[in-house]
Amino acid sequence: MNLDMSVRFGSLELKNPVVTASGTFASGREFADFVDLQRLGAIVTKGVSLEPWAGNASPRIAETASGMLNSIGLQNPGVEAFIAKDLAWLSEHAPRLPVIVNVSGHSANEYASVIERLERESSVAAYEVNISCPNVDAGGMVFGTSCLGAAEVTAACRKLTTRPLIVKLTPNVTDIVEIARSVEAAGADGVSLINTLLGMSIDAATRRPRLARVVGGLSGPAIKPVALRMVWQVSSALEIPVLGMGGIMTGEDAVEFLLAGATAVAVGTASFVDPTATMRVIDGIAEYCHANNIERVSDLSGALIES
Amino acid sequence: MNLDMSVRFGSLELKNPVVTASGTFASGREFADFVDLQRLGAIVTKGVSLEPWAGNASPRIAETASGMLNSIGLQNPGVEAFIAKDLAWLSEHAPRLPVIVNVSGHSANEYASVIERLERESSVAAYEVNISCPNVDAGGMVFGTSCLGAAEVTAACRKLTTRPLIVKLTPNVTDIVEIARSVEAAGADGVSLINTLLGMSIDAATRRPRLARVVGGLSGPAIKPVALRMVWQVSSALEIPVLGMGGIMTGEDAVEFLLAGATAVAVGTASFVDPTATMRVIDGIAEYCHANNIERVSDLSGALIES
Amino acid sequence: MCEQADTPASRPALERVRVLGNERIAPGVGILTLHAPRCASEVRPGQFVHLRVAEGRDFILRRPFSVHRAQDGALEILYQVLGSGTRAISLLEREQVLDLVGPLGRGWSAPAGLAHALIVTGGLGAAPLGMLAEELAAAGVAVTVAMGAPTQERLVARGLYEAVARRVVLATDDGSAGERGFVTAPVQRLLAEGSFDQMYVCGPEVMQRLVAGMAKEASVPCQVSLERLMACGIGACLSCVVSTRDGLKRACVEGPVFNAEDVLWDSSEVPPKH
Amino acid sequence: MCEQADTPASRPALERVRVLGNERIAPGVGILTLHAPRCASEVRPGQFVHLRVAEGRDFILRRPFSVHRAQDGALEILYQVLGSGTRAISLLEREQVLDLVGPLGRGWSAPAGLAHALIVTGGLGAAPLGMLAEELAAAGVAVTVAMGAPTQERLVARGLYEAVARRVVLATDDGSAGERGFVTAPVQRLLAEGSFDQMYVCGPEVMQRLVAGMAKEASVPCQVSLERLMACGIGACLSCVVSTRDGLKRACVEGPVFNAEDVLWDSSEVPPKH
Ligand SMILES: Cc1cc2nc3c(=O)[nH]c(=O)nc-3n(C[C@H](O)[C@H](O)[C@H](O)COP(=O)(O)OP(=O)(O)OC[C@H]3O[C@@H](n4cnc5c(N)ncnc54)[C@H](O)[C@@H]3O)c2cc1C
Ligand SMILES: Cc1cc2nc3c(=O)[nH]c(=O)nc-3n(C[C@H](O)[C@H](O)[C@H](O)COP(=O)(O)OP(=O)(O)OC[C@H]3O[C@@H](n4cnc5c(N)ncnc54)[C@H](O)[C@@H]3O)c2cc1C
Ligand SMILES: Cc1cc2nc3c(=O)[nH]c(=O)nc-3n(C[C@H](O)[C@H](O)[C@H](O)COP(=O)(O)O)c2cc1C
Ligand SMILES: Cc1cc2nc3c(=O)[nH]c(=O)nc-3n(C[C@H](O)[C@H](O)[C@H](O)COP(=O)(O)O)c2cc1C
Ligand code: FES
Ligand code: FES
Repeated sequence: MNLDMSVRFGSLELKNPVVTASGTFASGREFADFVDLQRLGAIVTKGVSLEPWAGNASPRIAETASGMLNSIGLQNPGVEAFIAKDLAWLSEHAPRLPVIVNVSGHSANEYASVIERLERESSVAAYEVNISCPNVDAGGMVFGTSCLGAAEVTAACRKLTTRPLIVKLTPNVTDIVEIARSVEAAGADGVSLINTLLGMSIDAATRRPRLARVVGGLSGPAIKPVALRMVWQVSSALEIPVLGMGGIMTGEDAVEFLLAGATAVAVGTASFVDPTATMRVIDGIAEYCHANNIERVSDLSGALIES
Repeated sequence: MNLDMSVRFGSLELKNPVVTASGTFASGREFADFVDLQRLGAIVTKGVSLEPWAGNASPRIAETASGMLNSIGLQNPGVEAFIAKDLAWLSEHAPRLPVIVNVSGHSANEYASVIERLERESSVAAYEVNISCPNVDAGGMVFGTSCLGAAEVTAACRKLTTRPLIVKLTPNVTDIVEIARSVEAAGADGVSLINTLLGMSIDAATRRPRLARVVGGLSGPAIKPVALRMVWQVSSALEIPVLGMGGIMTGEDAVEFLLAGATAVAVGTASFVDPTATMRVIDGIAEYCHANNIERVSDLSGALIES
Repeated sequence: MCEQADTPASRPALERVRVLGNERIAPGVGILTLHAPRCASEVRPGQFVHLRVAEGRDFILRRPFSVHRAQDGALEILYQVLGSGTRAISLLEREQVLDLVGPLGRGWSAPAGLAHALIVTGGLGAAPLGMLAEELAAAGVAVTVAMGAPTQERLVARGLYEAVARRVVLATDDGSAGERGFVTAPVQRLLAEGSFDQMYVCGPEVMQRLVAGMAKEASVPCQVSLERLMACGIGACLSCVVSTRDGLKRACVEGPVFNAEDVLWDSSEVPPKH
Repeated sequence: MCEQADTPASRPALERVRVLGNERIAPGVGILTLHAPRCASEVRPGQFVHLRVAEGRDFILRRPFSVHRAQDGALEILYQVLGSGTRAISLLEREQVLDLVGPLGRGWSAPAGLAHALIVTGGLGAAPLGMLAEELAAAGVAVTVAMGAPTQERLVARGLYEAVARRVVLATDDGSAGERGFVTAPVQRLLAEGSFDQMYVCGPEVMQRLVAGMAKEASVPCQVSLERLMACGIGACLSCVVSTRDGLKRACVEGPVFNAEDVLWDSSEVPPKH
């Protein structure tokens, strides 16, 4: 049987549905010793802002039950350095790998300015607009928790590009469908679900929070049930495709997200445990398809039997 | 050193801060073979409604990474049967154990009617009003996700009783502090945090949801970071005490909740893994206090060092 | 004899147990033998234990297993590898220590004056009936057994039944032992021929339902043992409910053994298949 | 010699490794020996490995450990039991298989013409300096070592240093070996007496900072090895940053070894204490 792994995420053609989760894969270079980057469906870069951001104080991570907290705070060298170093490196070393740039900002204008600058770069395939980072004070999650804020950022970015615009949503909301609908209405071509859950960890021995910033974002297998639920809710309600993520460690996890309605999936925290995780997930999806006589991976999307 | 384990939860005197999480301990009888019920700070009963509720279809549970989903749906025999069987049994077998009755309803009126009926029973120490169950269609979480709804139920119950009224909140909201403030303003004597996170599990092999009702409530260690964060946020903002819960498996976990600001803690899912979990948690808190020269457990509440 | 099973004399306890042996007896099927003196001395046929497969966080829930046999302080559990928990069980080695809660649930019961019992097993359904067959035979009850399985080698515990039963009838899906097909066909014939006072059935739920239907037609009282997903195993969480004529019953305390005629098969749900 | 450490010739890899030995050498301290042929042949002094302590879900994150020694395909890791991961490591048995990512990071570097090096260790800080001391000595560099620890038995790897160093000076908090007090006192004296071309320091961050200050006063170039919480270990997650004069640097790739004068001690954070 010939297995067709390709998926269409809106107008984006991906050779398989597996991409990297922003912030967990840098811009690929660090993983080049472990994975064949060009086997990825796409790379989603770490968050890029207009100016350099210093991120938060240390400690920035903490381990939790089947998960981890991070409060990196979107440390990044700014869009110019990103283009000069990361984008250039990717163009040279993985020319056939679609690059989805994850975009951060403190205001709708800042998001828009990053995109404006990236529009001049031919090697960008799409944008993922992060309105959901729990680790920065202004911007970040603030936009993602209100329909108005979410729509405002989306619309500002939409004006500037015809490239696929994916908006990354936060799970820390009462009604994820409502937020997703508002970014769809504002012109998004897809949504990414989920960013991290806001959490906290305490060291009883020292009586201190484990993170310098006290709270941080929870990722990993612990959050998979919440992620699957939101992917299912949103993909049932929206027309635009969903990029699903949250705790994907294996091919089977990825299949669950596809069944729930995701068109493609992102692997995040798993790459820390196992730097080859993205490859294992791709292989695992293929194995599942072979074992279950599925000829096109895209047939899995939304194929949950609910009766 | 003499260790004082007692805590005051509002006007409620508890001999120690460890209570059972509603729905995980029935009304105590089932655990009598494993624990000395009277060693508990209090028992929080399973949810009780005015009429009998049948609950949801099976399967009702699924295991997840460091957690579990449930969609029991508040199956219970109604308040009359609860009084005749459970409350009577408790009065006979654990007469010195404070009984906190967890109350459910489809409408503010129904909640109020349950309390009205229970006011005639002298063995009830307090109420925990569950406006946060994700597993019922009307009522339940619907009230807990809006300030108005939450305040409405709280006020309706408040009118009928001078007993301590604890309102149990759902974590599935954008702003937990806002909801907590509204129930405080409506007369609550305390809040319980957190009920389960709304989640979903899929069996890739059968392509079906693992729960008959598709979605259910996530509990266990997986959710501890979210629970700690909410306890910290709410206890920092409110005057009334917080009953903290979510993934407590050990005494150290319990201490973390106290440090975050909880006045007392509830043990839930842990009792399924280990029916003696509540006793282990009590002992573990005492050990922690001895090792750290703490003479009064109540001194731990909110003693997180944040500098 | 096992009348007492009706009202279990023993109370469940949390018991640390040690692995005495773990043998593969068929593809994906093994026998785990545990040193569990308290439980072994208290358990009644048809009761189960709730096993903690491993410490740590890999398994939040225990796994329920019927006791296949119990003697001299040892419990035998017949298990089939289905998912992560049973895979971990298959890797347990001698001397490893784990814990269980048990004995749990309501087991099989024998009516006064029972003379001839028909035991029907399907696949791993042979597990919870082993102790019963031995006890009935020891008490002088005539036991006939009908066993079904996909293949000859999956007719687990066949030796035990052949040792104690007056007659053992076999059926396999592939005809590799006994007649080809489901166990329901020989059961139908046995019911037509014999005169049984009581039937005991365990296996896939659909098989139990069909056999229960035959029992009803033949007016033979019938007990079945139902599997449900279980969190607590002790009656507190309501995850394991079975629909009966008297409303919802908890399989972990009011079951797993039920009188077949009480079960509302239509609305009861099977655990997810693999 | 170890100039190459500056620009590691080797690339990291994911390697399945086997436990060759696991010995307790002091209270709460052990040596884990791993069969890790690839990493052992590539690793340079001061580099580390990122160890997966156990499969399953108990540990989402790997644990970073310096390589203490490497020879004949075997890696030695000197570890102190602090939390759940190191406790699990202390229970590893011969023949168990786990995996690591390594070798990682930038190790110690030796300036051209290095004649006399001063190595300063505090507690487990003795671990990452073992290979260095051996290589320096083998290359004919004179090595002086100042070791500090709470007690005599916590002066781990003392034998190694005594075997290769020209001189070893000891300090313990309780005076059970060498002089009583912190290692900073003998270091101060050594700096006053001797003429060192290079200092290498590892131990608690506060000790490293103090010793780095002394090095600066004495105008001796000084390298330190810093610990940070690490998720990926390969430069991707930015969890391990160190504040330096050139901005934030990742301890896992631009460290763990830094030139002391580049480190902005005031703003760098120590991992949570136990
Ligand atoms: C009263 C009772 C007695 C049983 N006796 C036996 C026996 O003697 N031999 C035997 O091989 N099996 C028996 N089972 C079934 C056994 O419990 C499951 O096969 C086992 O729990 C599967 O665990 P897993 O981790 O391998 O599967 P997974 O699918 O990974 O488990 C996930 C979750 O589903 C539950 N689960 C999955 N399948 C079942 C099932 N069929 N029944 C109940 N829970 C399930 C697990 O306990 C766990 O909570 C019995 C079940 C019950 C309720
Ligand atoms: C580059 C490097 C080299 C190291 N070399 C050694 C060595 O040779 N010998 C040795 O005994 N220890 C060494 N450590 C420290 C070692 O990594 C920690 O002691 C260990 O990770 C603690 O794990 P745990 O699970 O026991 O502690 P827990 O506190 O349960 O761990 C929780 C989390 O915190 C992290 N963590 C806790 N303490 C530290 C720490 N001091 N440094 C980094 N992460 C920490 C863990 O990795 C884990 O992610 C080194 C650390 C680094 C960064
Ligand atoms: C260390 C770390 C850094 C992250 N940085 C970003 C980021 O820069 N932008 C973003 O949109 N999401 C970021 N995320 C969120 C992930 O992309 C992903 O949404 C989340 O971790 C859930 O997936 P996982 O459970 O597979 O990790 C980060 C996550 C982690 C763990
Ligand atoms: C099986 C099950 C049933 C529950 N039933 C109730 C209930 O009836 N009323 C209620 O307020 N909370 C109910 N809960 C929520 C718990 O009381 C608790 O808030 C939650 O499980 C988090 O704590 P834990 O992680 O310690 O289990 C239930 C939880 C579980 C797992
Ligand atoms: S398993 Fe909890 S009630 Fe039966
Ligand atoms: S540990 Fe990830 S960048 Fe250093």
